[in-house]
Amino acid sequence: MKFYEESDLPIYIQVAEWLENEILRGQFEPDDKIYSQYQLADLFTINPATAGKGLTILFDHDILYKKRGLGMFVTPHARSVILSKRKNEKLTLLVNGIVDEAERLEVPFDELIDMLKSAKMKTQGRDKND
Amino acid sequence: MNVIAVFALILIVTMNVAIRIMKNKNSSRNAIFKLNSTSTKWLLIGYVAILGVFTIVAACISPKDPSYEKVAAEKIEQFVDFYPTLSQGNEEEVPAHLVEGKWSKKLVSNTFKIVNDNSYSLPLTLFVERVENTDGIMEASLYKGLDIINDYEVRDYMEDIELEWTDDKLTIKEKKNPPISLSFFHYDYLFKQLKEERANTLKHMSSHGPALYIKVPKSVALDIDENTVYVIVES
Amino acid sequence: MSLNEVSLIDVVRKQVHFKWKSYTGIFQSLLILQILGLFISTLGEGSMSEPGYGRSISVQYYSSSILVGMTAMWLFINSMLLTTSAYREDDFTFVSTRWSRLLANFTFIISLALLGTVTSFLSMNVLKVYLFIKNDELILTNSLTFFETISSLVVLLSYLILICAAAYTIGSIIQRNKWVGFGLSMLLIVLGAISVDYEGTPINFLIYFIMFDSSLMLLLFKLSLANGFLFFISWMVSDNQEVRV
Amino acid sequence: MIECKKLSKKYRSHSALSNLNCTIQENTITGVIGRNGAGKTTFMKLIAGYLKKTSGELHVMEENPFTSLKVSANSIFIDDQMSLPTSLNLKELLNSFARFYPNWNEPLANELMTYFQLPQKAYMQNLSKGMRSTFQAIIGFAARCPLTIYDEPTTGMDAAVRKDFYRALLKDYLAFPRTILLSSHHLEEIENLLENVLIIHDQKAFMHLSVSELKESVVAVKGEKAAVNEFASMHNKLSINESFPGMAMAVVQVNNYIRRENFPHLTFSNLTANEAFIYLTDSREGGIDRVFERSELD
Repeated sequence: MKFYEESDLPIYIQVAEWLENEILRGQFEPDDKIYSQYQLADLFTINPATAGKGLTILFDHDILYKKRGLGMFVTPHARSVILSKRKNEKLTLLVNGIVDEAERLEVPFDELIDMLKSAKMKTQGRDKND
Repeated sequence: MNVIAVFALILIVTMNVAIRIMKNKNSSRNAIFKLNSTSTKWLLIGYVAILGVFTIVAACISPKDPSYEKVAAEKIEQFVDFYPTLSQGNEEEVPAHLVEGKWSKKLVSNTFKIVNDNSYSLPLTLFVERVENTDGIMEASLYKGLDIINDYEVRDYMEDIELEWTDDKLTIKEKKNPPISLSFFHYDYLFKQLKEERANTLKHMSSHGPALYIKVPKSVALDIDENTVYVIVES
Repeated sequence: MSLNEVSLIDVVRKQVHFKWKSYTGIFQSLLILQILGLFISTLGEGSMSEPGYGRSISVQYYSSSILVGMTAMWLFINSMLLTTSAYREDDFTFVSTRWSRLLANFTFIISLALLGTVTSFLSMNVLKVYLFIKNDELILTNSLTFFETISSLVVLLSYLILICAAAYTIGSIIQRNKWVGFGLSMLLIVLGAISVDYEGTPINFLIYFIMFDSSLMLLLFKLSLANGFLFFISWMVSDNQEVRV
Repeated sequence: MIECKKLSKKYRSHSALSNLNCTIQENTITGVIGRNGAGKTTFMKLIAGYLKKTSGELHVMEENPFTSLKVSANSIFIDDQMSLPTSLNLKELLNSFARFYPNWNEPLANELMTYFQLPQKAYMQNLSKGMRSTFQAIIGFAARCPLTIYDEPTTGMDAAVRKDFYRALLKDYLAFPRTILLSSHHLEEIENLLENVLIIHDQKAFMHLSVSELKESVVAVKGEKAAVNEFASMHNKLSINESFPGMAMAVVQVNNYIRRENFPHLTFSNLTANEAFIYLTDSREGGIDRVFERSELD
C-alpha cells in the first residue's frame, strides 16, 4: 500500500480517511475491532505513532471507541458520523471551490445548476449499467 | 651481566619497531598471513603440541650418564698449582698425590738429548735444573695437571703424554688422540636466579697443564732440539 | 524495552575471549619470532677453544636467552600495539568502557605472557634435541629439579608480565601525548644502556633491586608491586580517552 | 532515555556542539537531521559514549554514557567507519556480536544475510561499500539493543536495498520496539518512518518535533508582491523572490495555525519535510539561485 506522496495532507490524516473509507465500504461492521496502530504501520510502512494519530482522530470524532487493553472498535453510529462529517467538511470545501471558479469564469448561476444536473445524469447512467 | 645487555638491546629494537608500526593507523593489527581465526588457533595448538613432543624427546634422549661429571670439590681443593714452586726449584713442596711418576737413570754417555716428537706444542711443561751431583744420575718426575671447564673435568692430561726413555735420550712421543669438542647448554640467567650460584659460574676455564721436572747433572751436555720450549730452573 | 543488567567481569571475560579470537596477527608473529629465535640460538652463544697441552678442545655455548629475548620482544611490541587506536576502536564497536578495556587488555597481556613463558620454555627443548643430535657431548650445566623449574617459570612469567605492563603503559602514554611517550621511551633506553656499563646509576640500582633477589616470594612481591604501579599509571592516562574522534 | 542540558563539545580548533538541549523518549524512532558538519555525528558519538562532553549534562538510561557499562551494553553505534577486526569473516563477526549482545537474534541475522545475498565466509575488506553498509545494518537489526544508533546507514546502498532497509527497520521496530536514532541526508525517504525529527543546526537542537508538525510549520505563499510581503511580515519570512514583475513567492515559517480561507488572493502550497528543513536551516539569503544572480551582476 503506497501513499499518494505528493498529496498535501499529512500521512496521519490520509490514514484516517482510508479507515473511514474502509468503514463506509462495510469492511468494518459496528463493534468490530479495527486495525491496531502496529498493523496500520506494517500495512503502510509508516511509524506506528503516526498511525496512532490517525486512530485518535477517528476516536475524537466518535467513530471509534476504546476497550482497555483490547484496542479500538467501530462505534454503532460510525457510518452516519462519517457521512455527515464528510458532507459538511469535504463537500462544502469542494462546493465553495466550484462557486469561486464559476465566478472567475463569469458562468451564470443557472448554467452552473445545469452542469450539476448533467453530471448527476452521467453518474446515474454509470450506476445503472454497473 | 649479559642479561641486562640483552634486555637493553631488546628494548631498543622493539621500541622503534613498535613506534614505526603505531604510526600507520590501522595496519597495526592486520594479520601477517591471511589465516582466519580458527586456522590460527589450530596453528598455535599444533605449535604447542610439537613443542610438547620435543620436550618429551629431549627428556628421553638426554644422556643419563654423561661422560663428564662435575669435578669433585675436594679434588679442586687438594690441587695445588705447582708451577710457581717448580719454577723456583723446590720440587718437594708439591703434594705427593700430584706426582704421576718418577724416574732416575744412570747416564752412560756424557750427553743427554730431549726430542719432541709431537707435531703440536709440547703436551707438558718441561722444567730443567742443572744439578751439581757427581754420581751422573739424572732424576725426572712427572706432575699431573688438572683441566676444568665450567666445573667439569674435561680430560686427563696423562692420556696425551707418552715418554720414551733410552740411555741417553728422552723422546716425548705424539699420541694421536682426537680433538675434544664440547658444547654446554645453560638455561637463561633468569632461570638460574633462584639457585645459590648467583655468580655466573659459566664460561670459565681453569687449566693447569702437566709438568716434567728433570734434574740433569751439570757434567752432562744437554741437547734439546730448538723448537722445544723449556724452563731453566736456577735453584 | 527492558535494559539488560550487565556485570563488569562478564564483559571483561567476553572481551578477552574476543581478543583471543580476533587478534590472529599477534599469534602469528609469536610463531615467527620464536622460530627465528630458535634458528639464532642454534648458532650458539659463543665458543672458546683451549690453548696449550696436547689435543685441542673447542667449547661451544648454547643458551636460551635468545629465545626468552625474542619472546620478550614479541610481548613488548604487541603490548604497545594494543593501545593503538585501531585496537581501541575495535573494542568500542562492541561493548566496552575505558575501565573494562583496561582490565581486558591487562588480562589479555598476562595470558600472552603465560603463552610466551610456556612456549619459550618448551622451545628450549627443541634446541636441546637439536644439540643432542648434532654433537654427542652436550653438558647441561644446570639441570633443574621439578620445583626449581616451576619457580623459575614463575619468575620468568612475572618478568614478562612486567615487560608487558611497561610496554602497555608507555603505549598508553604515547596514545595520550605522542611526544611525552617517545621522550619517556628514549629516556628508558638510554638509562637501560647506561646501566649496563656504569654500575652506579639509579636505574641500575632499580634493576638490581628488582631482578637480583634470591627469595622467590620477595621477588614476586616486588614484581607485582611494579605491575600494580604500571597498571595504575595506564589507568590514569587512559581513563578519559576518546574513541573515533 | 536520552536527556541533554546545555550539552557542548568543543575541540581545540572548533566547537561542534554548544548548549544543546533535548530529550528523546524511549522506544521512539527519531531522525537526526542536520547540514554537513552541523554536529550530528558528534551528538550521536556523545550518546554512544565514544566522545567526552566538554560541558553540560548528558544522561543516557540515567547514566553518563562515557563511563557507563550499562549504556555500552544496551546500545550499538552503526556507521560506515565502523571499526571491525580484519581477521574475522562475516560469520565470525556475527558470532562476536552475538556473544556481546544478550538480545541478539541469530535466526533473524541469518535470514537477512541470505536475503541480501551476503556470503557468510566473506571478509569485510573485500565487500563493496553498499554490501558493507547492508551488513552493518543487519548487525543493527539483529543486536536488538534498547538504543540503536544509525549514522547515515544507507551510504552506498542502491535504491532497492535502501527501500528494503527502511522496510526492515520498521518491521524490526514493530517486532521489537526500541529507541532508534537515525541520521540521514535523505529525509524525504525516511520521513514516514520517523516519529519525530531532531534538527541540529549551528550546534544547537534547532527543532525537535514530529514530521507532520515540521511540514505544517512552513508554507509557501504566491501572489501579488504587496499581499505576500504583508503576509510574510506577520510571520517569520525565510526567503522571498519575485518570480515575474508584480508577483512574488515567499517561504514563511508560521508561528500559529493560519486559516487559509481568509487570505483569498494568496495561493498556499505545502512543502515536503526535506524542503521545510532546507529553508528553515538555510541561513544564506535567497538560496543558491541568488548566488548565480550575484555572479552574473559583477
